[in-house]
Amino acid sequence: MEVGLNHFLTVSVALFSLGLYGVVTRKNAVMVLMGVELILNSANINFVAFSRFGNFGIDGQLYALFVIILAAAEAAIALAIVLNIYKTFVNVNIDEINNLKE
Amino acid sequence: MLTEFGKIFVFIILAGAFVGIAFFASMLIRPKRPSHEKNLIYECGENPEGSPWVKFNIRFYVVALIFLIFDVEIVLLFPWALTYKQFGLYGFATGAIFLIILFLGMAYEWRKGDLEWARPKVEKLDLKKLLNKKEESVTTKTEKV
Amino acid sequence: MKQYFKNTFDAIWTVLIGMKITLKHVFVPSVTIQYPDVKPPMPERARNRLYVNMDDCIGCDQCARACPVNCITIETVNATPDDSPGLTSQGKKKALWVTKFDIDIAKCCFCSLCVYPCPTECIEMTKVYEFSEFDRNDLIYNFATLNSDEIAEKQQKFDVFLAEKEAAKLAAAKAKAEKAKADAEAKAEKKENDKPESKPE
Amino acid sequence: MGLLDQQFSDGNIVITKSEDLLNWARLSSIWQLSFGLACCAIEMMATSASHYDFDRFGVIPRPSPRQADVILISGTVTLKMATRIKRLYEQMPDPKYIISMGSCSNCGGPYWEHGYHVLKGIDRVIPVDVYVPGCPPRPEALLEGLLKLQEKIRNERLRKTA
Amino acid sequence: MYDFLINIFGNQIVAYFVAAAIPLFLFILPYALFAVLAERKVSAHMQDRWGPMRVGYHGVLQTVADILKLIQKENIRATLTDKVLFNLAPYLVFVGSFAAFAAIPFSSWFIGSSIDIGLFYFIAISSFVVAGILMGGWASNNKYSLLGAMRSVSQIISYEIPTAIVILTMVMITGSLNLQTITEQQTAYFWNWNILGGATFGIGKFLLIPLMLGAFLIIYISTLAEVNRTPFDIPEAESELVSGFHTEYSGMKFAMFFLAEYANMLAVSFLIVVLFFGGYHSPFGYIGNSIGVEWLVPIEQFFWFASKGIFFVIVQMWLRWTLPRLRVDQLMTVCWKYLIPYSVAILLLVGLITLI
Amino acid sequence: MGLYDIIFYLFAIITIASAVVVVNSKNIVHAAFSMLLTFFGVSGIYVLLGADFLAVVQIMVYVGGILILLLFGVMLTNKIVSVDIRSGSIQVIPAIIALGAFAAILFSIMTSTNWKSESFEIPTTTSVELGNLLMSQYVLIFELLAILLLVAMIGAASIARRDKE
Amino acid sequence: MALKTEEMVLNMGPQHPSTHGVLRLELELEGELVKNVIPHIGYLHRCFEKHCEAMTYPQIVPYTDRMDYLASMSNNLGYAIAIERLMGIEVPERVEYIRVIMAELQRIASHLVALGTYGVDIGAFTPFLFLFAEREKILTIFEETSGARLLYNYIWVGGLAQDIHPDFVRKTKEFVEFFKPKIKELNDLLSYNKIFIERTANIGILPADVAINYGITGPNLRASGVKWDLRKDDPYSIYDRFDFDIPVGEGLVGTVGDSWDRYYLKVLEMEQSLRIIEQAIDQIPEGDVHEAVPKRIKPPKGTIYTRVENPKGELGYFIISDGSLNPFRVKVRGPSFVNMEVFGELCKGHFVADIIAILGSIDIVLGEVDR
Ligand code: SF4
Ligand code: SF4
Ligand code: SF4
Repeated sequence: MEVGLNHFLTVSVALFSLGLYGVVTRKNAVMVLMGVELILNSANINFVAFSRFGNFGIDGQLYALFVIILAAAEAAIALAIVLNIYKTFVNVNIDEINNLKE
Repeated sequence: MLTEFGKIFVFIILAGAFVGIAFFASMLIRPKRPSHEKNLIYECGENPEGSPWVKFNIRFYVVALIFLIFDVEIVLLFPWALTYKQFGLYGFATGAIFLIILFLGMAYEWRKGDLEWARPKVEKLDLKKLLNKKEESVTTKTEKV
Repeated sequence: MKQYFKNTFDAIWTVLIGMKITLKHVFVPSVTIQYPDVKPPMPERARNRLYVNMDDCIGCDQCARACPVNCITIETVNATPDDSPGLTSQGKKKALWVTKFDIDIAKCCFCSLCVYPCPTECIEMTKVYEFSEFDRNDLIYNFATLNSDEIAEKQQKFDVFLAEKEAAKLAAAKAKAEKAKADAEAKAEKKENDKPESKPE
Repeated sequence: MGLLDQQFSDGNIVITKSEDLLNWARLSSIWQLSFGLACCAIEMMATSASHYDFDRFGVIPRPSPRQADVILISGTVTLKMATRIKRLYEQMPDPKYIISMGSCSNCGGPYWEHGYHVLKGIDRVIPVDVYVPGCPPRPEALLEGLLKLQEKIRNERLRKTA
Repeated sequence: MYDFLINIFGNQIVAYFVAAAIPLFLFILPYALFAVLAERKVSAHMQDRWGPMRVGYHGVLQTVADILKLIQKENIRATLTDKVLFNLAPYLVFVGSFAAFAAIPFSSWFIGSSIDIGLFYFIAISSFVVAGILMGGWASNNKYSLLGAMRSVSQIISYEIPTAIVILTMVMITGSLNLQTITEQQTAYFWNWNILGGATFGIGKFLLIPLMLGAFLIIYISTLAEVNRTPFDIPEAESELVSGFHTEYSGMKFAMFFLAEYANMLAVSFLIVVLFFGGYHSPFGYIGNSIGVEWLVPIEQFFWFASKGIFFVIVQMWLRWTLPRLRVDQLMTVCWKYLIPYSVAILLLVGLITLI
Repeated sequence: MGLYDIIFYLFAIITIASAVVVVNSKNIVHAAFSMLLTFFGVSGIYVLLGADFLAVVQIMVYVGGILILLLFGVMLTNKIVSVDIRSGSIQVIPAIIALGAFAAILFSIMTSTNWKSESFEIPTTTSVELGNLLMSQYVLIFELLAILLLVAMIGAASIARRDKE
Repeated sequence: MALKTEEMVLNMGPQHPSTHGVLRLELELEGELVKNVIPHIGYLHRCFEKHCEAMTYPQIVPYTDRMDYLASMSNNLGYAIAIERLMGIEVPERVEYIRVIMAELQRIASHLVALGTYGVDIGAFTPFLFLFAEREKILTIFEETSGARLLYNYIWVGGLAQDIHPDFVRKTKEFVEFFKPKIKELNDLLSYNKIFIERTANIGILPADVAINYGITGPNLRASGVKWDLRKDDPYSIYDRFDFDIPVGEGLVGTVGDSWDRYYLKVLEMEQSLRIIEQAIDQIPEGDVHEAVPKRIKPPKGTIYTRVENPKGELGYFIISDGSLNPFRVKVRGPSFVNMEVFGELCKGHFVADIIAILGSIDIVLGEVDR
């Protein structure tokens, strides 16, 4: 089968599910972040694939670029928060951080 | 016909292969005489104390963080740098504003001292403190000729 | 702000000065001594490996006593009068056979303290510095000229000589004793006074 | 199992040639563990300095034992230090060599008699290849020791010696 | 060049592999051998010594012997290291530094890959080196290694910013990201080089010259830091961290780091040559053109390119043997407080000038 | 199967296999490093999709930036040598089931939809095109992104710094 | 700052490129910051003092060489003076002059090593080799006269081992002329280098009062601004005849008493030593150097403490004689050992890299610390 849109979408779906799986199951906050990155990547593959096969010009790529930039900003903020959580609780396992006050 | 990226990929594969072959050649020749001491971590001949895998200076983190933001900024500026000439002064202004906004951030960090490596003021050695710590007092009088 | 630009300038300027100096040194002829091909001349007082001129050594043990690290071992056997070791170059008469003269160069600290007291100037520090070895025991230098047979011979000779001497002494003593005995008969009371005299101090 | 771990019972020309080549490489590029102990270390430094220039022989100091080929024991080895030296030596990758420089590491030197805290010769702890006598050995003497070591490496054989 | 090789080998893929192998085996490796020797010779002569003398004539075979010896050395992997990552790190570092050469135009005849975003690619590929260093340092489970790797990484990423900003400036002038295009713009004689304001004449050219000089200094300093050379060799600072992130590596693995380091030095020098010094162009025109021997030109170009690149490598060595090294915090200060503001100022000025 | 297809499968496999390692690895540092491969694979896929600029951005931002940041984060927050690094998972079985179902649904939707798929020639110099777009249509977003980044930088740095006491 | 960063214990040494021998530093780190430094010494304990009890007086001289092996002559000198005072020996003029010249040359040689290795610590390798090449010149002079390159055993009780070599005066003069421009070159290459200044200025500041109370002596004390030099303040030998200055730290680029001052003071001291040599070399009287050497050294019962200004500080010998051929007790006040004491305090709050800068500027020799 000639590699076409569907193939790329399949990869994207797989990546998305794996990312979601990571987000849901991992205890460590940093690992959760990694899951999020995977999800964002899968979304980007979609953007680019549609831009390639969908005849809307390359706006799709630009969106992907924006997503990457947002991902970077998100990673920075999120990791800063994780660090703060760690500072407070000396732990980054999200299931154990249930005491939001303090 | 490979695309230009294909050629790069060939480079990458080749480099990997080269390293692999070199390791393999070395494996054929080199001796293997492990011993307990040899397999210890090197630490100037002493017993390693504790693991290095401990938490690290947050400075490294802040540097990486600021870098990430700038990195992203540069990524955005590349397309701009390629095309701003077509838009004349307007094009230049867009980029310049972008840069200046980001520089505000940097100025802020500068002011806040985030660009400094963590360096608390080194206390000047104070004789009194040192003396108190040491209980027995030492006479400070010296004969200067 | 002024400081800021001054720092920049200083940094670049001093770096350039440094670079100028190193560049200058590229053209300065190098000072390296191409060692194995060119051997540097040793100063005349160089203190390296010890050498003992056994012809001159009288076995007086002065050097061994002066040595701070005790790396000289000297054993001697007295020479018998008929079998003299000969003269030193300065014409001193030797009285001892040096049966063992070992210098453990591995221990030596090249202080040359052993050189000064030697009465015949036969122990000296030479200019030889290339004497690395694969085996530590090769660094123990044996200067004694006698081989083991000769040593045994000399020892035996001396023993014999000693024995003869002893015998002679004994004989002399006997003769003396006999004479004394004869005398003793005459002066029996004086006998007690002899004993403490013969005791060595 | 590497080539250098093997012992060939009879040498053919290939083995002879390759062992010559390998020996040549090893003897031409002796990297030294930068490490000094006492007074001899100063002479060792003088040897690497411009006047004698260790670099001519391909000797460069490496700070990490993992990348060193030769350990130059330059100075008095005390009992406290001996265990550390042993470990450093162990942590060097094979093939590795030792030069014992100076009286102290040869046998305790001036301290052999009364030095209650001095090891009487580094060869009691690790196997020494070349002993360089002197206190301290002149730089030339050290270089000569190095040449001796090179000679020793040149004569290393993969073949079993008959 | 690719056409030529395809003709010879008849198969594209084989031809490409051969094309990639040419710089690796015919240039990078011999260069690395030469550079290590040159480093020792340069340092020696600056210090009134001779450097390697006894292995071959004036020590020419010294590095060959070094490599042959490193092949024989045992590979030690301490029990506490992280096996997978420890073994993977040299690959990553070497691949990262070698792949950078793919985008570099060695001569008009030989370019690994003339991708349109060559400059950008050049910055990006060094991320692999960064990851490799961090990997190696972490996997070693050694304090010096980890500290060295951390320092190294934060240093490299910090100095990537001034580098990138200067590159951005050059992109603004040249209007292209393709290294070959940039080279071709600076064709013919040396007054067309970017360091002298580029090929277009006019008032802009003269206004640009001081700025270009500044930009060149900035990128030279920051690439120096990116390849961990003195005065920025803190990650390997012998006097503190033994030998930085490769403290635990022995034998061939160490050799790979070593090779990668020297390859990196060349890569950044090439980048500077392409950006500022006319790439492979000769400063005075070509003999081949004037005597009408067409095939001589690419060879001449390669000669010029290589010699310009190696010249900058030698300047790097020169600096190394002259300067003391900075401290970590000063390193960051230099980058964030000096280089970046200066480079941004240059960028803005250049933007204005190019609009004239 | 052409070369294009082979390379696509290669990258797809690299991406997905390493992503599996990322979410399953017990060792958090291993997970982080295998993300490097994931990013590399995704970047390869971008190249196959004709987005060369994006591919390089992917390497530069993800590998050179986010990954390093993540690793620093890991090294700062985890006692790596202790058991902590073996970061555990929770509710594995239900998650697998739910996500399996979810993926299946997505997949079926994807295959059943008749995408208007007409591949058109992507301009080779995407970066110039992107620049033009940024300058014209999306110029506001461009500036907004600057502000976003500013906020992110200040925010993150001040959050990370909040420990002076 | 930040996160309760775990403390990391980092070993530096005993095998480490920059601990100047076999010193082991145990650093308690917090990130890159040093919380505490625990120096472990004793890796080079060679039992000098115990040895002396088993040696005769002249036999001790070679062992004093091996304490501060960078300054053998000065060590010899201190010991010789101690025994001479104990026995009441007057040494001939010629001997005194030669001793002073030797001691000052030795001071230059020792400072050269200190400055050179300091450069290496900071990362500049080239000055080290330049300085070693210059030191080699001094060694040649020494070697010609005494026969040894490093451990001379030259200054004996009551005299010298040998008279000076006939070439000595000429060579020394040549060296003085040769060396003057080299100091300037060193300054340009290293001392005034911006990077070097940044690395060392304001690092490890040692205030004068602290220095005095810790018993710091030598260049380290003077760098803190205290004008204290035994050559002027408690003159021994014939130092009172020469005209020279005692440089003190001025905080030219930072604060008084920082590492740069300690470094630069050594440069200045070399200049002063050159001055002394220049004055002394022309005045060497004729005479016999063995004149006053006693045949048998057997000091009377008694104790003596003498101190001399070594390149590294005040070297004191406390000798108890019981009237026999061997001393009853020899106690040495090694300047390195005492200077080392303040090191831990100096390091607190600095970076790892600064530790090296401080250690190098204090300039210790392990042979003397451990003895
Ligand atoms: S030179 Fe010194 S150590 Fe050597 S044998 Fe003579 S006295 Fe003993
Ligand atoms: S002092 Fe001289 S003569 Fe006496 S034993 Fe020693 S070498 Fe021989
Ligand atoms: S052999 Fe001599 S010079 Fe070498 S360390 Fe021992 S005492 Fe010092």
